[in-house]
Amino acid sequence: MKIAVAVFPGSNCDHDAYHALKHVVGCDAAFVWHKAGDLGGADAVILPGGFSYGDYLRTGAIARFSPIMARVVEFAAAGGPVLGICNGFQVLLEAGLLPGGMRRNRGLKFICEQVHLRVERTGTPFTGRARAGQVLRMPIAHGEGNYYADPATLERLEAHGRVVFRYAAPDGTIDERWNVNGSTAAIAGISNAQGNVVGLMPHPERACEAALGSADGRVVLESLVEACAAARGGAARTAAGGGGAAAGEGTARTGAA
Amino acid sequence: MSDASRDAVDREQAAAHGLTEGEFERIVAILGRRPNLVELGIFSVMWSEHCSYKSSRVHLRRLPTAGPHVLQGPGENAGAIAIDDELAAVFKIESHNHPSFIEPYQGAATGVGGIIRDIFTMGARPIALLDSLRFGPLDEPLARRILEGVVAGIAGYGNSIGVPTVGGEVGFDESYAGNPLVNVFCLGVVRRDALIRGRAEGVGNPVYYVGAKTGRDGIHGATMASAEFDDASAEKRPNVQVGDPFLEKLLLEACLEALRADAIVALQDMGAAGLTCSACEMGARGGVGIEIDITGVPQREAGMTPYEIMLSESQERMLFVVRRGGEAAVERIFAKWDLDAVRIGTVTGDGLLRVRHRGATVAEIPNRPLADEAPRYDRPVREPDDLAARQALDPEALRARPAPSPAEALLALLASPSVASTGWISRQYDHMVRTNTLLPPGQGPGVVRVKGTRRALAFSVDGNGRHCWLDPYRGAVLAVAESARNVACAGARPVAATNCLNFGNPERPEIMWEFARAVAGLGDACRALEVPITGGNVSLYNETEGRAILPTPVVGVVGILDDADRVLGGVFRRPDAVIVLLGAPGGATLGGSEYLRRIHGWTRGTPPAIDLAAEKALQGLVAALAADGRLDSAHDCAEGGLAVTLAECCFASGGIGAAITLPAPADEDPVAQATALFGEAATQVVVSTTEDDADEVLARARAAAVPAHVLGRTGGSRLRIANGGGAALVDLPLAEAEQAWSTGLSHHWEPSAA
Amino acid sequence: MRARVFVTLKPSILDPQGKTILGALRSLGYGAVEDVRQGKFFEIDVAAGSAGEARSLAAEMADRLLANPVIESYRVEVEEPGRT
Amino acid sequence: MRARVFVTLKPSILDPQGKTILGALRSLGYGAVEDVRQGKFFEIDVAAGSAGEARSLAAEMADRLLANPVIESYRVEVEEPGRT
Ligand SMILES: Nc1ncnc2c1ncn2[C@@H]1O[C@H](COP(=O)(O)OP(=O)(O)O)[C@@H](O)[C@H]1O
Ligand SMILES: [Mg+2]
Repeated sequence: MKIAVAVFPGSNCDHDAYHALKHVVGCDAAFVWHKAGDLGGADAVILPGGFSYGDYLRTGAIARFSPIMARVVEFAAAGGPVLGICNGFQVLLEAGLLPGGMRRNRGLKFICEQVHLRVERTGTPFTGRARAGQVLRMPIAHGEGNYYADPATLERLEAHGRVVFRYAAPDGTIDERWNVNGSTAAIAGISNAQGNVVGLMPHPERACEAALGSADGRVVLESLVEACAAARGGAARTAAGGGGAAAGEGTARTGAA
Repeated sequence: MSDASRDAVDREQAAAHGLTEGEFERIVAILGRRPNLVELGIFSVMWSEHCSYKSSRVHLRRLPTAGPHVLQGPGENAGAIAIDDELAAVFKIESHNHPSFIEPYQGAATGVGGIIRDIFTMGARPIALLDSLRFGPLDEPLARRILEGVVAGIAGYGNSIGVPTVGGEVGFDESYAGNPLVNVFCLGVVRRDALIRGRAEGVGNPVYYVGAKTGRDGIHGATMASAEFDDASAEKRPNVQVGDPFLEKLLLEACLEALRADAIVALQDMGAAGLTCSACEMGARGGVGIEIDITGVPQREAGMTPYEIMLSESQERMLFVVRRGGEAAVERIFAKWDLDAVRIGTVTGDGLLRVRHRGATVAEIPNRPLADEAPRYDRPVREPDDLAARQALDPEALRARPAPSPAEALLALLASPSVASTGWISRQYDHMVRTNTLLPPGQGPGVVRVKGTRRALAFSVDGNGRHCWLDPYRGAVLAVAESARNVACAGARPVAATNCLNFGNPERPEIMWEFARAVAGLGDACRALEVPITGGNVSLYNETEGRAILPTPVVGVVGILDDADRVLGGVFRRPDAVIVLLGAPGGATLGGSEYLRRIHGWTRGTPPAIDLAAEKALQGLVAALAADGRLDSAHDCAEGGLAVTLAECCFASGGIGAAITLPAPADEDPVAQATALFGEAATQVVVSTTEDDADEVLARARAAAVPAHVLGRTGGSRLRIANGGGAALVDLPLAEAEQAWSTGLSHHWEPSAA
Repeated sequence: MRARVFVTLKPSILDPQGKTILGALRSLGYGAVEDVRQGKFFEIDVAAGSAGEARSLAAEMADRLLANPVIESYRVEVEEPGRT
Repeated sequence: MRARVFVTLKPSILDPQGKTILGALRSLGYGAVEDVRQGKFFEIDVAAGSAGEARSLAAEMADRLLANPVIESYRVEVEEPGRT
């Protein structure tokens, strides 16, 4: 089983994701260059954190036109698991694979610190091993993680259980004081309708070893490994998975080059 | 006769470039003719204080630079030490003080970009940054604006390029109001056999220009007015450079990839003095010539003259000497990263820096003399007349002043921006990217693990301008000791150091005296503590309106932990632990202390005396105890003395309080009490250890001849400090103390938080 | 020819930058300020045969890249040569 | 009344954002684009008795806060009520 880590110009958590997958979780990982023509037969794709194209213009706005993104869109449409972390989440929003957009953090400052997340949805390939309501400690490190969804989109997300993580107090309480960056409904991570594409601002890959302050992020990566193994087990299911409509927010944007 | 001999300049133009009569004559002697304007520009930047160290070299020579760990001492882009048989750590500190005053965000950002380039030009991957900052008092809006911009600039560049800022320090004094200090330390890791130096070799090897395009950035203002230029270039230009961290990230990856492909003989970044400096220094180090044709230099602006191209300080550019046959590899790798890589020249055997432009030779200068025969000045020194007055501290005068109670004084000190939590700053820095950071900022020195080994590196930057103003020799010694002690407190063995010397105008004998004394102290301390200097930076002329900053040498010591799992923080870890003071309990003084400054507004007295042999023994003991897993925490005693140290050990511990009894005998005298609580001493560390290990810790201290004194226990939710007689001098709820500390800095921006 | 694309957050979306600047202006004593919104603009020099062509090119670039329709709206202006 | 303050980097100052956007537009096939510079603008609703007053208030705010005079220059426009 192999998990691809995309590398865009300006990605800088690519090595961290690779390290966590390969040396902590113990699965096979491979970098995929943004100009590559395919995903190298990977079972899952991670779009890592960083500052793709310097985050000039808007976060993730330029990276989503990278050739590899056309492959990621196809892969997602076929039901393949795609995880966007931080800048990777922003790329997924810009690409229209996930709904909503990002604003500057409330307070306008970059924030790097440990936060607590409540797991709101367990059914995805990234939360299969988590308990509903479980509180995970993970760092954030971003200047533009203030998630925005308009009321109709928010309703859709909530109604279909597509909010995957919310910023919470250490005991799991949700209230504005713990909404670290001002996100709509304290949203830290969401999924697409099918659940195979997930984006989140916090960094599970930085929280895989106790020596770094938390090992709670392992649950995300280990869930992924388990999901990939299960998919391999029932290989026949893979093609059916996404029903070919994974980009279907109606917002998938024109012309991924 | 070459075309370069045409259009010779005169003495007046030389003077306008800041060259003295003597320097001009020396140039004429080196060339055997008068220089032309381009050559004059080249000499003026190479012989500037910034590039040639003409005022400081005679003193810097006295620094110890060799030691068992040192792989590369001063003279290259950065120093290097051995981590183990395979890996090296490359590190250096640099200042960007003046640009950060003019434009705080961009000044600080480009400073970060510059020091990161110094590290990867040695072939190393940068893995950590520290910043050492000084500003004016924060009640001034200008100081707040500068601090905010500087911090945002460091964050903007460091976060984006993906190098974590894992620690640093910040201090405040009126003298920095018009001249902030922005010193940034960077450390990288490289395989020892892949260390590369900026030494051009191999006649016929091609020379490449890589990275950003050249614009008219940073070309010296004084020379801009020269009639030689067209109107467009003579227009008054802001002397500000804008950094592009995205481009530098690409440059970093492309350089490391090209180095792995073994296509590069030498490389150097274009920092101060740009293309001129990099070409000349690489040629001089290798004893060869370099011929470049600058017609092909990628340019951002139209109509740039050779003078401007040679002197531009545009950021994010490098010069490579490529191994013949490696051209295709370099070009392919740079194309992959969407970067310019243009062949602009060749290594020659004639020892000349020859610059051609549109078919003409516009400069022709022997490399060696240009780089190495810069003038050196042994500038006059004079002890300041008021030194005795600075050092006078009359206890009677102090006793006569109204003073707050010990608890009030402690709260005031904890809320002092120089002592208070720097969380408001470090939260803006990505301190975790690369997943190596073992200590969060604020809990001790920076500590990063070295992936693929069991080891970790610890490093700290420290300096105290107040101490140095009162006694520059002792102040510098204390800075080295403190930095090494911080590293030891994380459980590391200090092995080497770098330094950044921030001073005023060296042409003033009093300033030069401060400089000379500080460098002497630095040298002696580094020798005694066995942390040789592998490089550094000198920043002079830090003055506004004739008033110099406090002399501020900043020292960065690097240490090695053999077992990364044994890293130690400065915060208590459990209740009922035994708190022990290691190091001589006497020796604390209010001279130069934060207490005097904060409570009485005084910078007076003599800073604490220090015995370097005792310091070395203490550091060795702490590192050894940590390595054996005998300690829970270790915290160095510095600004604010024992009381502040104890409070800091409790903060961020999740609410573990402490109760201690001061080692000093009971004394009703308020000055004696203040000295016992807030007096500062060198060579002291507060450790905590379990009941089970306490005896072993005390026995090991005895064996190492390090005084050890059991102060008390952790636990409860209060901070209680009693005098020798058992009476409480301070008894505060920990939460109240922590509130004062955690908002002392941030409330200047977030009043609601106060 | 020079086209300018002005991009703003949609009016219904809270603009954290504008709000912070509003606060800063008020605390500088500008009590008369009622609201501030921050936007960005792009000056695009483009080889185009006509102002109309420049405009439609700029609009296309805005649709595809310069603005994010989920949260932003934009407006295009063309500066006709000789008319400035 | 609404004032707009347009802030741009001074001409000779490097604009990394504009440069990167230029590259992105080119690789999207917009070969006709020659240069891009990015700026920002502020829409300020201000209670002012006249357009002139609004303009001078906006200019003052630009000087003091909205623009960084070291590297940026700015331009003020006032939209007169009833004229838009
Ligand atoms: N205070 C110092 N102590 C030791 N070495 C120094 C000091 N200051 C400068 N150096 C050394 O002088 C050389 C030139 O430094 P510098 O001019 O700062 O380099 P750069 O070109 O990166 O600006 C470097 O090798 C540096 O380590
Ligand atoms: Mg250098």
